[in-house]
Amino acid sequence: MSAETLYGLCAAALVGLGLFGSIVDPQPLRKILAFNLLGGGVFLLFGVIARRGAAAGMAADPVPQAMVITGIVVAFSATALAVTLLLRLFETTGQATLRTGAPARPDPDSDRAGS
Amino acid sequence: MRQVLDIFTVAAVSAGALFFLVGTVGLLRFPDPLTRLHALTKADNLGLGLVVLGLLPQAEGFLAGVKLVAVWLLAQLAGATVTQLVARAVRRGGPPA
Amino acid sequence: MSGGDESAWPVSATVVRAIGFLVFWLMLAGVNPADLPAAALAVAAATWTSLHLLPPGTWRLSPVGLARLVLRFPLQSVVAGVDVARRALDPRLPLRPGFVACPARLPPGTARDAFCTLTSLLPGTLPAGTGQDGTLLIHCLDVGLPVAAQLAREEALFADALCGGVLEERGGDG
Amino acid sequence: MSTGFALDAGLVLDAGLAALVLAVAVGAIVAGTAFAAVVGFVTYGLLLALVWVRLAAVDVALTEAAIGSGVTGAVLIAAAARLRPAEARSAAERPGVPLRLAAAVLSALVAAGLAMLVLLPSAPAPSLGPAAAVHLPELAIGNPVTAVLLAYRAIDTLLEKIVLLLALLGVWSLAPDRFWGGAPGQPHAAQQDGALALLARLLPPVGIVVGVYILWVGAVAPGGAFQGGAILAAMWILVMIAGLRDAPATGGRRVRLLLVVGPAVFLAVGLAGFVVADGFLAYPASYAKPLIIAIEVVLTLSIAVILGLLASGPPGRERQR
Repeated sequence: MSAETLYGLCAAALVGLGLFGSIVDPQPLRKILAFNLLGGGVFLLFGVIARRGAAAGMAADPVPQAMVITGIVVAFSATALAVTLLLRLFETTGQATLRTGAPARPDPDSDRAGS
Repeated sequence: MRQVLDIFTVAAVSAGALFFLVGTVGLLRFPDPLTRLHALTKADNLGLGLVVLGLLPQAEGFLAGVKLVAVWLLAQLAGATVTQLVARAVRRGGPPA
Repeated sequence: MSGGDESAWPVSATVVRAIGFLVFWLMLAGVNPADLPAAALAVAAATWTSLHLLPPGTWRLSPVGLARLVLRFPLQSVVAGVDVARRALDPRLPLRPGFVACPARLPPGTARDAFCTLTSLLPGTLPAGTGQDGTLLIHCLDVGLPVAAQLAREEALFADALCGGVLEERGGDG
Repeated sequence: MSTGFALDAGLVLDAGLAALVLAVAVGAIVAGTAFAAVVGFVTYGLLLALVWVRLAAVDVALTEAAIGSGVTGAVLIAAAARLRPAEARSAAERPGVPLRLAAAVLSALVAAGLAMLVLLPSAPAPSLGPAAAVHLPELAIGNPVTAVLLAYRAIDTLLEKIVLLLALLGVWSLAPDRFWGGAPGQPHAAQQDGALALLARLLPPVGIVVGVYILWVGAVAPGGAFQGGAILAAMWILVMIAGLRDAPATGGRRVRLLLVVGPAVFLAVGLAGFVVADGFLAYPASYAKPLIIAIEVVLTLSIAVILGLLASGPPGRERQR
């Protein structure tokens, strides 16, 4: 077995693991974390494809590699936004849950923010 | 001369690897987080130092040697800082809230 | 936060630091005339940041004291590593861990922080913060060893190198 | 003989690394507390960076270590600490066995499908490498990944900068109205932290030299605007969390200028392409390299400021006027 195949299988397992975690874990923060873990697996698949596409004197196909770099940065932006949403939810309701119908406490800012 | 240097490299790098191993043994055997920190920082810093020392004769030129030493110093600085942060957190009971 | 007064920066400190960062750049990039613009930018930005974050005059460096400290350091690293290795490999696991409170004679601030960071690399000692009375809490692998005395000696050497030997006397007995 | 042994030794290393990545990933998913999970995730990211090196993708390894593991880890760990009071309650809402079983089956199917793709590759591996190599000499950019990011697929990179800016706007707009334009963080005096403060005094100048070097070398070797910008951002974040300098007010003119200068210059050069070259984001042949480097320099600045502010969170203090 070649190293690329090995890491490819590792990537497939990571995607499965991250998917499982993001569905099953009830805590939103850990869903975000699992989703990032899933993303790492997807990027790794790109890396394997890039390595298999080594050509023209390059050690790997640069196009998937460049896409992964863009992907990592975009994943970080999405994570930062999601975490901020979650923290705002916690500040507003006093809990961090995605369950519908969770009792909410009044927003301390609503008297200022409301029009 | 070349051969003597090569033997020195092999010996020093092996000794360094040995200290990494011993640090890990300490990490597993020592009873609490604070003593484990001792094992990690002290043994690993010496291990990395020996690896760097062993690689110095193989470095291509003076600046490459400086780079190796810089790696060791930066790792020491980072290790020493993080150790203190972890130690303080442990003393206060658990990770920082 | 001081350090904003740019006119007060001594030229010598600026030049010394700039040379240091230039050497660091050459170490990374090698000697290449085509790199000049990037190297100049990097050195200027690094020196400016360094002067702001660690204003000159924070430490009074003594070359002799510093050399002694630097020469002692590898030896102490070996002692520290061998000490941990001996304890880790001994089947009886000879440990008597605990905290020792050491009076801190260095003035609080950067010098004391630097001393703590150095201490965490010395044999058998690991600073774990400051107690209520301003003493340093040192975690030791063996509280039976004369840690406080050893540390006081290190502190004196350290003060010679970085602070012109000035230590605050505390607790009457010096 | 000797090459055979070397190959085997490499494969043993790869197998060990892959096993370690998987083990740490499982640990991060099943960890008892969110804090432990985040620590596991950061470790996972660093190990992944090693995997990228093994896959001949040093550019990606640098990005993964700096952004995927480092800055993301900082954001997650701060959130885990803030959310600790709510943790026990939301952790108790674990779904029932049927749902967990269904999720396990679905995940296993997805993983198996991907594994099939890996094990049964198409006969000649698809590659855009030769196409990317064609124009490299004209661009005078030795690093093909940088060439793809800033020349061939420049529009992706431009849009990605816009995404970063939009994310920052999103984060800011989650602040209560009265804090708009104020500094990020809690309204408490940042306390200086001994050991960390020393590191934050000594390391940033060194980090700046490394960051500029990574940016500069990106034209010919692994490195570039993202990687350099992330290192600069990390130094800034270190100074802020050590309490040496406060985060700037998000309404400040200088901060906002730094945020947009990178994308704005990129866009301006792109539009100029209509006039002086073949179209949007086309560079005139003889100026390609200096233009790309100029874009990278301003992009690095903007990326560093955006990443630092994203990690600092929404404004949490009223603006001082």
